[in-house]
Amino acid sequence: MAECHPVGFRWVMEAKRRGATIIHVDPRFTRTSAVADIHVPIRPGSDIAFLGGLVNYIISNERWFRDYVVNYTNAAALVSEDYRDTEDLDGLFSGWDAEKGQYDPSSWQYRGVEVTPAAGHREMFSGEPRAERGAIVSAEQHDFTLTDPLCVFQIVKRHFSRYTPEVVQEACGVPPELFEKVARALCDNSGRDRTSAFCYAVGWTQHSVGVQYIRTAAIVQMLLGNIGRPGGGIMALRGHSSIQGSTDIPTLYNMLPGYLPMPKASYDTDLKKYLEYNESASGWWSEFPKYTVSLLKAWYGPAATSQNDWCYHYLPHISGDHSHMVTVAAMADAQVQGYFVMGENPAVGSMNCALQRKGLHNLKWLVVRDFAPTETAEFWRNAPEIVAGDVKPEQIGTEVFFFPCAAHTEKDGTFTNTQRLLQWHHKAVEPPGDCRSELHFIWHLGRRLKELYRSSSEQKDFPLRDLTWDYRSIGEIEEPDAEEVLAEISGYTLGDHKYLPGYKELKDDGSTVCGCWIYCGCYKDGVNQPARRKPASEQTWVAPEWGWAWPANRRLLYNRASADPDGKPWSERKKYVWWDPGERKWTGYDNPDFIVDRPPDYRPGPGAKGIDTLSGIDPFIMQAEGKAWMYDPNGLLDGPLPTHYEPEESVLKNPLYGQQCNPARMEWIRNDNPYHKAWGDPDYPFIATTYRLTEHHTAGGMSRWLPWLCELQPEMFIEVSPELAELRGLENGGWATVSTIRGEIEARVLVTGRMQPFVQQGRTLHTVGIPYHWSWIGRSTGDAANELTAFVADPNVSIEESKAFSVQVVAGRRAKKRRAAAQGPLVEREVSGPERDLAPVHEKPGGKHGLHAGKTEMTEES
Amino acid sequence: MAKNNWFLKWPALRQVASGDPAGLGESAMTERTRSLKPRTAEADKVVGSVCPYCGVGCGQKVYVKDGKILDIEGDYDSPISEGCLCPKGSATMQLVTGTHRTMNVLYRRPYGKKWEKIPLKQAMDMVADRVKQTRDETWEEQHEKGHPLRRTLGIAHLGGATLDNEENYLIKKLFTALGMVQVENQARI
Amino acid sequence: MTTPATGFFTDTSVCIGCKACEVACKQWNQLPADGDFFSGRSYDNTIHLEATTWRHVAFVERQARLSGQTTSRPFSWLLMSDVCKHCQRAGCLEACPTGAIVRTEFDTVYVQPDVCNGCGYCVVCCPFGVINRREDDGRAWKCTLCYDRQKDGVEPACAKACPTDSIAFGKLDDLREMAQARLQELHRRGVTEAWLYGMSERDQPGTEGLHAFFLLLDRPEAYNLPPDPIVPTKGVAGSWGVMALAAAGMAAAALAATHSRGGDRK
Amino acid sequence: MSLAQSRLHVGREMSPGLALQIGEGAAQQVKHAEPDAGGIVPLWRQVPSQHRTDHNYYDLALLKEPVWIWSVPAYFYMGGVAGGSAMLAAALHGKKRLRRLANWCRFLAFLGTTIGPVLLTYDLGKMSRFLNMLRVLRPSSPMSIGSWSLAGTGMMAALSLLQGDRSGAVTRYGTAVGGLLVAGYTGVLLGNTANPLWRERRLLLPALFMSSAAASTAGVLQMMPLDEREEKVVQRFGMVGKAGEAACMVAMQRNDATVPEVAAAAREGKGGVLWTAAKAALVSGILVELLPVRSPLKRKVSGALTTIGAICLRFALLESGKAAAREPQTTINVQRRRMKG
Repeated sequence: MAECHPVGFRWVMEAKRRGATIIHVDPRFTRTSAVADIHVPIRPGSDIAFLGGLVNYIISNERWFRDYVVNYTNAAALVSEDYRDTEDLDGLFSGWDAEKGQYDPSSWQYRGVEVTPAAGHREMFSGEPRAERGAIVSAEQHDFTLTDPLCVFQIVKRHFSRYTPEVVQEACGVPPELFEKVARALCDNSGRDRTSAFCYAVGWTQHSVGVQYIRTAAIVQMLLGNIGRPGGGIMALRGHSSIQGSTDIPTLYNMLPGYLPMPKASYDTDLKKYLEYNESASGWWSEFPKYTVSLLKAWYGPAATSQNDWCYHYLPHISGDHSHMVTVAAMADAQVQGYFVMGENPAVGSMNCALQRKGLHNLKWLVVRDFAPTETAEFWRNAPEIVAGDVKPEQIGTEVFFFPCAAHTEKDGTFTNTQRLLQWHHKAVEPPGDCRSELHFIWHLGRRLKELYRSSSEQKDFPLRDLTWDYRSIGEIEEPDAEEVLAEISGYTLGDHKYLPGYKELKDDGSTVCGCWIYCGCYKDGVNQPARRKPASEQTWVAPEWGWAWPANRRLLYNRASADPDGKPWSERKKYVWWDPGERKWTGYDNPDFIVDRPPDYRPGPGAKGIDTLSGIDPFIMQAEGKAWMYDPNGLLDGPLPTHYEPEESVLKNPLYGQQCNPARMEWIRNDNPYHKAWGDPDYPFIATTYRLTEHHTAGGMSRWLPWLCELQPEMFIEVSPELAELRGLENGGWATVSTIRGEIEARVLVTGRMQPFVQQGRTLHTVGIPYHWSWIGRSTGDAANELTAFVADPNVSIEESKAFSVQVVAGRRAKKRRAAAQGPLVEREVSGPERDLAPVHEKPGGKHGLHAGKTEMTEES
Repeated sequence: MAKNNWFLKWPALRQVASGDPAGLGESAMTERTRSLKPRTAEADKVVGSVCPYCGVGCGQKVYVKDGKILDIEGDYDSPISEGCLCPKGSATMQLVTGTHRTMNVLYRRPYGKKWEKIPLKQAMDMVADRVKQTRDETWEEQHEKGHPLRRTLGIAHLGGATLDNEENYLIKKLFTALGMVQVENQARI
Repeated sequence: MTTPATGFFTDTSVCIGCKACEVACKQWNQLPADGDFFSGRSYDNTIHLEATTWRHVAFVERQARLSGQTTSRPFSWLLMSDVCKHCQRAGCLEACPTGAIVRTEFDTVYVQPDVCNGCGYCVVCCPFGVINRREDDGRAWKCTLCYDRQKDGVEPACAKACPTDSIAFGKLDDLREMAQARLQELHRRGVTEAWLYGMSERDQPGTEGLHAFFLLLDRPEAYNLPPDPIVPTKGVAGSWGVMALAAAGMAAAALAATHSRGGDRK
Repeated sequence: MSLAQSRLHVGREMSPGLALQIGEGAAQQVKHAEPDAGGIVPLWRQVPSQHRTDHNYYDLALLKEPVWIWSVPAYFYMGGVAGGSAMLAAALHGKKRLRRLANWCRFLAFLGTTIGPVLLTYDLGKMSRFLNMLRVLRPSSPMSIGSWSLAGTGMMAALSLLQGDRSGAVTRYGTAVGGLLVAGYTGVLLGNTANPLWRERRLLLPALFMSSAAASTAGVLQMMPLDEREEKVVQRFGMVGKAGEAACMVAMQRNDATVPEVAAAAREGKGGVLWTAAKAALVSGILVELLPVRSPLKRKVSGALTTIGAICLRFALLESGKAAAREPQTTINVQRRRMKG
């Protein structure tokens, strides 16, 4: 955190000054470790075992927060009698469908009732529309003593019972004393009077079982009562200025703004079905239709009427996974003609650079927008395969447009930061030359396309024809007015054009317009709320008048949980939001994340619908039953509980199960994306992990050019322990070549005690640390770490696995003629070895472009 | 001090005049030193901004003079950063004013060996043409099973995490209207 | 000049080595990057304070634990942002023959770039190896303690940027109080190796105390700081004395040599 | 972009069209980046955390090396000659038979105080600002005192050259006192630094410079055509100087023995070679001088050796000073030992 979010770490150090214990769990000893109280080195790719160990410790030592767990989580819910755990099936949950290559989750359900998940794959179970799904709260079966062997609590307890300190040592390489010290510190600092927080970044997410990493932390925090309370939570430290915003207003294939799902071809064939599949009968998602209709009104304006289902049929439909790597694989197979890349550099930042470039080779046209031509824009010019002479520029038919972009100081707009806070940045100067904002580019592109299609009478062109696209044009360069766009995102009423104060005002009758329901109210009263800059010193520590946080300017989500079931703060010290019995409403330092006048003792009757199904002790209002899900009956493709699986390419056999890897992971079995052996590959015996440095930014487009940053970290390097250096004859400051079967790179070597070997299962395991900022363009250059990585991904969110894979490292520089596996494996060899999967999983059916995924059913309709 | 007597322009005489035998302090100062000011005092406008690097969202202040950037530094008022910036944030001025920035549209024709500069408007027209052509060529109205698709898989998009919400919104809005579904960004990269 | 003395207190126990201070300094002062050199010294690729680098972060990797820190094996990483010390008795200032280096109203030491003629004497007179002459520029440069900003009551750029407040700027008296309190707190928490470097004349008689002082966790030389620096002018009296004697000797020799026994008067 | 502009551009890389660059260091001109601090810092090949006994910071210099170029030791020599000559000229004042020698001395004093500032100016980073040397008078700075002395002595020397034996007492004694200052202040100047080699020798350096000034003066005069009387004067003056110089050098080496790091810095590298050369030239100069023959050749050889020795000595001091600054352990050990008391 000190490495990549130094200013965020300011508050960690402030906490430390006030006596907090800082625990840093990381394979490397980083700048965070340097000032932490405890540093726990952990083998890359084994965090679920570590966190699972914490779960086991908390439960077996009776350190969990009973009042919180019983009332605010689903611990008491009873689960289907058909449920079988990974403990019973050697690493698989019940319901594996060998033919489809995916889980059938019907055996994971709550007993007697099916609920819609607040996020994730809501379509998972949608064989038939079930409109009443989740409606009958009274049908839920509970055991509030938490003793029923099939209640969630007991299932969780059993599931993690084998995650003992000894197993943690065997899986993670963490000594039991150190583990117990962490566990004790965490438990001692949780409860009514105290809270602990988890912070993570892509070190947790970029795994083939990434989502479940976070889930495990969530279980720990639920058990300790650390969610929805000040000083608690699980903080995702996001790496880009608006990466949160680009998820909320998603430039993501599977979502529409505000986490509304993209219509799926085989299910969401019309608006009625779309709503049926996606709205929940209970909890906040019961408001789903209002958000959908307001969005369609925002986009298609007067053309959207109740008669034509608000132009729902204008929306394109997805028929599977269209995520980045899936698209690039299709691109490499010449299935994509055109590609827009804006402010991103996949030829450096994405997996398997050679395959990324192969994709670019096979495009008809490419548009790149950035400060200066990136490796993605110049792949045809001086990429490794061009320099090596394997490919000549005149063989590449891709037409490339490079557009210079405007900087954030040259345009108005909002970024959404990692805590969901929208902040407006004002234009300070005019963009120089032909530099323009993306807003300008996309608006003018849209205007041109509208013009091109103006006379078309084809159905397919109607969405474009009817698209609302009239924004005020400012100045000589005809910049669209960003504030007007923000106002549309925030929403207004159609009749009297009143800016909406919040999402509760949205209607499903076409009378409200809102581009993103969770952002509704950010232009409340016609005031640009994100532009508010009341000095922190002039307001409370919650600082509600600085910027604007979604939803409803709420700074802490699910904050009803900061009060006990009776609505009183858990303790004076951790007071945040509480029930005021006199006023009969929720109040506190923040905007209460609850129905403001719903008393703690409210219980829904049998006839309750929608939001009325939430009782006074249901703080997690987005969940169908208002409880935090310790166990996920629904929505995750790889199981209701987190389970330790090894990375695709590991150095160890899974110490817990016969199933080595996440059975549902996404794999691309392609000649240009070969994998190493599941474990113990003698040619690739070391663990590799990639990461960022403080001095650079992601793929380097915003840092590799800047002299002030380049001088601080001028060259690509790798980090190895003195032990590995000795083993491989590496010299500090010298050169090393790191290779996988997909590519090889050279780098300077830093030999450092900050890296250390792990002794596990009787073997000494070495890690190679690889920063990924560099490539061949810029003031500071070097080989790109992602030449090494492979296409392999978590099934739930299609995020790649770059934080743990296997490599070889040798002393010296690489051959002049640089090789990459875009055409096939770097080394021809027999690949046989241990299986990653148990027999039934092994039969996973293949799909398009080499994708083998445990979600074939959803991802590729055949 | 600094009596404006011309002969006191020589610091050695000032030393004598002000009885400062050591000559370490004010008598050795020049006019420039005496009238030194932070350059931000010369700014003709200061605008609030946000750091463009990571997701923490530190407040920045951009000082402008004569349409040029004078300084970019942290904003004390921000409850997030209280004036702090990390090294990347501190280098923002170099990022936005750097000579590395390209000011022209560059075009590489198919099988070409070099970049060519082309006018912005022409480039925009060309891109619009390409989009239309590809879209029309690769349009999928229906799945073979009869489900509606109404889309093109012929065009893809990547990028968004460094862009403004308003930009992402228009990207999603336009591209969805065009029937593009392969719209992605760094959020999963 | 009634302005209270100001300075820096750099608390290395909270430094995260992010180098924000280095960049903020270069940004504010618009100093050039002075070259891309992978040094092999942990994350320290700036190496030292220079005419072009007025803040420098040192990275000390040690095979020893820090008290109060739990690690799996004996190891710690000490990070420290170094800067011109603005000594109470400043070698550079006292040596500067042109009056380019002056003591400001904030009791800091400032090099006037419009005066300095690059004689290079300050370079050899700094007991910390801070100030240096930039050959292609010709003048000597060092940290100004953001004299320009201070003139308007603005905090220096490095202290402002520092995310963890490892660099504190303020009135010297306040800083000393703050440092004492911090030291006691750390000692209370068992970080017994913490100590204050150069805070007062008592700590560092050779310089009579630094206006940019430090809380360190190891011996000063581990951070490339001198253990007992002395301003050169302490002890110069002896040199002058010897010179006077030698001068007398030379005069005597000259007189003796020219004295002719035969008498040479006209 | 002009050269000057591009120098302001190096390492900042900000477009003048987009950024206003008026910060304090913006005027710092940079021709080229010095990635490895001008080549003196090698890539570090050891494991950073593997501790060496000396426990310093990656063997990096703790002090800055002197930035002075050849013209500074050359000036030290010229100043010495000027100072010695000025003193001798004053002593010779009014001695008729030695008038030629006195004029030689006056001329040398004038020459030294004229060339000296030129040499010093040549070393300045900003030559055009040489007059700033007289901006203030800083008693704390030997260089400031030296600059004023040099300027004053230069004027006196010029006057006395013009006036010859007619010059008044003020000029005469002024030249003498100024000459002594010019001859000796450089020793104080070196001693008054943070450089451990110079600082440890700070009580010997002024004596060394003073005596060497006498020797140097004599060395130059010896190389001129002299009559017997003049030769005697020069020889006596020179012998005292050379004896003093030799004594100081021996004392320095003995002093160094108590500070091994300083001794090492003095012994090794260019400085060590020059120091040895200086010793050899000095001793052989004395030996030649002591030869029981009298010939112009012997005198000239002795004078030349003395001159070479004096020049080598000054270069040796600069080079060894650089070596001492480069080695952090020198500074650290000297200070640690002092702290132990």
